[in-house]
Amino acid sequence: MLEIRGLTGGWGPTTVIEDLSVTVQAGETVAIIGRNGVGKSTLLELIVGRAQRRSGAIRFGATDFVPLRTYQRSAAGLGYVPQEREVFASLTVKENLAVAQRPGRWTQASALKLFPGLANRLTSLGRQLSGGEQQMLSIARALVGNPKVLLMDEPSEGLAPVVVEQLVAALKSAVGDGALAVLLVEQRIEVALDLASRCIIMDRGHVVHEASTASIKADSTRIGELMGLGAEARVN
Amino acid sequence: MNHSPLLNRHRIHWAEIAYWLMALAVFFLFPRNLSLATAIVIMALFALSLDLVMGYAGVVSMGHAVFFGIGAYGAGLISLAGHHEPITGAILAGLAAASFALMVGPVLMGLSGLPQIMVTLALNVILYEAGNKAIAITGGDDGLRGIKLDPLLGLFKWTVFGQTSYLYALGWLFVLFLVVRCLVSSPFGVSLQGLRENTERMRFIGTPVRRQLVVVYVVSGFIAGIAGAVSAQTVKFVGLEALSVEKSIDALVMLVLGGVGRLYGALIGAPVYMLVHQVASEWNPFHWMFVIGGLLIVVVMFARGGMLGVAAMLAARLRGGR
Amino acid sequence: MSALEAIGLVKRFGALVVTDDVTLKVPVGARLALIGPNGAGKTTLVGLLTGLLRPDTGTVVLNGRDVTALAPALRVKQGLVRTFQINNLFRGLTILENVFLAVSEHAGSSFAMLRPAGRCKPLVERSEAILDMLGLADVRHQTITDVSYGRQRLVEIAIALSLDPKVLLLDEPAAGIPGNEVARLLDTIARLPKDLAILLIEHDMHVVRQFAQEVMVLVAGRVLMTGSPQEVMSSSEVRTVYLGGARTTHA
Amino acid sequence: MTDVLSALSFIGIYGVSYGVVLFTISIGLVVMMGLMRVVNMAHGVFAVVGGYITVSLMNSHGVPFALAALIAVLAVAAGSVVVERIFFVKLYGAPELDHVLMTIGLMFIGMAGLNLVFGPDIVPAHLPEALAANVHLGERTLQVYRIFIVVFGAVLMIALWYVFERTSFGARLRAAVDNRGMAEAVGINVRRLFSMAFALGSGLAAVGGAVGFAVLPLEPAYAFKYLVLILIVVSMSGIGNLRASAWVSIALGVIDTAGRYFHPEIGGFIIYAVLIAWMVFRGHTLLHSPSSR
Repeated sequence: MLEIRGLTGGWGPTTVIEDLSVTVQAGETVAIIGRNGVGKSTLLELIVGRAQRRSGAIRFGATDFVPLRTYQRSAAGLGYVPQEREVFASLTVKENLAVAQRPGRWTQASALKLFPGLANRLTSLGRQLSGGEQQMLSIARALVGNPKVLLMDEPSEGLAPVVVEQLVAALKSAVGDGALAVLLVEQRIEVALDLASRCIIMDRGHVVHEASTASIKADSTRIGELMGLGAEARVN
Repeated sequence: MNHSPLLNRHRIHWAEIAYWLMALAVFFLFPRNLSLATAIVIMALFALSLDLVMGYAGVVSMGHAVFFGIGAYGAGLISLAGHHEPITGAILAGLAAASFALMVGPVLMGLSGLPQIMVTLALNVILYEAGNKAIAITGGDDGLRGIKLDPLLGLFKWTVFGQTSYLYALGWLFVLFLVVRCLVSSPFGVSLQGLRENTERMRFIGTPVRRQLVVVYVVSGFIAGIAGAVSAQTVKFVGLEALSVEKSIDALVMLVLGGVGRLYGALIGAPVYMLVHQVASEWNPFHWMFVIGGLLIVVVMFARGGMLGVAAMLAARLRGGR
Repeated sequence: MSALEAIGLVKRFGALVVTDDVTLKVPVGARLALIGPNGAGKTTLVGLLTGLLRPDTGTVVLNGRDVTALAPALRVKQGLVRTFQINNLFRGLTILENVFLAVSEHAGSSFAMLRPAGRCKPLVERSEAILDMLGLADVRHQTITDVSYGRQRLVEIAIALSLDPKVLLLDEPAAGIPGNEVARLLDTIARLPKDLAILLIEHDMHVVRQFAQEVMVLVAGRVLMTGSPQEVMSSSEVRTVYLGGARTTHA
Repeated sequence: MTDVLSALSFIGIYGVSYGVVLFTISIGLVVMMGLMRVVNMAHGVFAVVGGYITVSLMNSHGVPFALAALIAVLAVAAGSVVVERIFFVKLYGAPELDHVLMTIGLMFIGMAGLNLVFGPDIVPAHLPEALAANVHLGERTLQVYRIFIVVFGAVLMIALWYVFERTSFGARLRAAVDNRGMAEAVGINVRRLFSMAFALGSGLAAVGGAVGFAVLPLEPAYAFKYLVLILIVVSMSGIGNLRASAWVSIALGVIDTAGRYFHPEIGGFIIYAVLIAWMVFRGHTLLHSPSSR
């Protein structure tokens, strides 16, 4: 569904991602983990088209993404929940969803069912929401675009544990029927392992390890090493 | 490129000598056109003052005619008050313009970008309106007439064909050009370029940013004031156009046309602009606006460095063998 | 005597305690690294040390002088100099000119108007000496945009060195540099004068391991531990913090 | 007493109608600067061309005022898209000085072109009979036209409010002003939105020129003459702030009219003094202020 090969790029003159390759199959959830500053968010921004690609291929199904502009990538079926949420501050919750809406199974109503708290605040402006509410809105906004692949940058950040559980359940059901592939950046390893079937560990702009969730759970020592700590890591 | 241009500015290029020899040659080659030549020299001086703040310090002044106008009215009033010695008269008028720059500079230099563009423009409009209303001082639409001057240095009378005027103006241009050249080659000048490139970072290395900008703004105001004064002294008349926004824009266009931040941009842009103006205006003054408008658009779209920029690019290409 | 010392720094933003009783010592010639997960309060601590922020309580002592009340620019004059996370250079100027600007400002020559810059021998020579030290001499006449990003980071350090620091604060110097250039950068940092105290803020453990004699771990605004790189990396507490789970605060 | 009242209502009606025209012309630039960060010194050209087309359709072809204005507005909006595609695309993201220079160039060309086609003189304002009629207000007489403008302004503001706040075009526009990158990421074609906003903005300017030709008289130098006024409105309103620009325009209209009425000698300065004071104290917020409604 999403295929990245030999990707190099970053912000302006910087090189944050170097010669990186990743694929995400339809209906699959892949988690990218790694410590701060290894380029996880930049990788997502390169796929969205807001960071600058230097070389490498990004393919989306049969479509070559490289020549497409950001809005065209979105129209082709790419959803994005950025790290900073980036809700439209001077638009109401309803308008935030309306500008992103595209026909499909996710409607404003079904997306809001995931976040009942948000449904009560339809006429509030984006800037009036709390951090957690903004996060929910950002996720709902991505869903109503009815993407085929959803990129999420630390969606659990700032959400209460109960909401995280709900979100994880909802995402599982969306992915379960093969309708949505997810590429997830997550610092909370337990959330990542819960959602994803496959994990990719990044360091300094490279993929240093790639394995099924099960084998990662079994081999926590190696993960600690890969994340630059050089000893056993405790994973759940 | 095998050198750091900012640290080599003091080196004199052969083309510079050629330029000044040509300016002198005009005196002999076009004895009938010296009044136009004088006007060109004055505008070159004015555009040079703008280059100092805009090209080097990155300050966009849309109302530089304020200083030109103060200098012009200043010199006119000084003469009408009975002081007829031209050089001290011009210096006093220049100081008047510089004092005004010192007054408004601390505020204007605290702004940047669009607010700076608009406030300098608004200041120009206000001063023009004030000049228009203050008939007792400026003579309103009639302007200042009856400006008298002693012979230059007590030796040279002000001739009908403007020989003295031309050499007087050229002398000012040369002297002030040397001052500006010295200024921009100095550590102070390098520091100004740093401000143009990255004001924020200059703060981090400890530069008193605003003080530095005010200093250069005052110097620029002084030079623009001298240009205005010399204009008043050589034409023997000061009209409201000396204070007009059009005058500011004229200087801006000349500078952009010649090349911003290149010292000679002003000195080359002014003659080209004025000569084209002369030809086009005889045809129809409104058509002249087609020409300036077109030139501005061409420069922004295709030739950002102005004529000197294009010349430098061509030279680099020739040297590069392509 | 410590080159830089912070005693009991506390900083609150509203109800949130971002810096919670942090005490640190940077001795002369130290090579100290500061690490911590996102939201640990590294940026705030740097702000408190450099003077961008004022602590609610606590003191900052630079070379034996209390500088808690001094503005950033004055701390720079006293020898506390930082580099920036995101490149912030004079992009249209050559590398020599970039460094010259800082050298000239530091020498108090930025209002000198009469003498051509190129003839100010001491300033030019000092600029070139700094570029030599950082291995930038061969590219000194190239503009910033013409050299690699790794070398741009070195120019950043060169500018900091021009200000004659006693304490140098390097904020993620290796961020955004392609892998093959990191080694050269670390080499160069290793060769900086021995009497210069360096505080490195970094995410990358590989960089920390190569650079630091001592590592300080900041978590949720507090110092979790201080020790040799080996001690820190084998600590189970640190691992827990780095591999998620125990995120007591969020960014 | 009645003198004071009639003077006040005179200033009120004249000031507000002046403000309405100013608002109609400036609002387009407010939107363009908010969305595209384009400084357009030539904005007044759209207004004056709208006015010229309206007047010449009325005078020489006998087209009714409303229809003439409509044709003029559509023509200007269509033409402006061509101008945007050729010239303004080069400016997006370029330094402000480039914007200023290029658009001053465009303004000069516009002025020269109008002179070529319509001659250098001020166009006498011949209002349609219904608008030219007078009503009596105490001892003064007032043209119906002035009242028409005030009513028109109210209708226009409601219409604009509807477009910006209630339509999907408006929501997308505000989203793009808020965060251009994220707007693209949710699938909004911001570049096309730019062109549409440009056409809307210049069309509105043309409305101002067409409806306000008896408030701001048409002449080739129009764009230059009213440039500073337009820029004042834009800079004091903040980015993309519709409501603020309405209040600023009307306040300027009333202040200017009152100033000229009570102190004809210095009346013209008051506006500039206000601008300078504003810039000095608030100038740093310009172009950085978050959009609000």
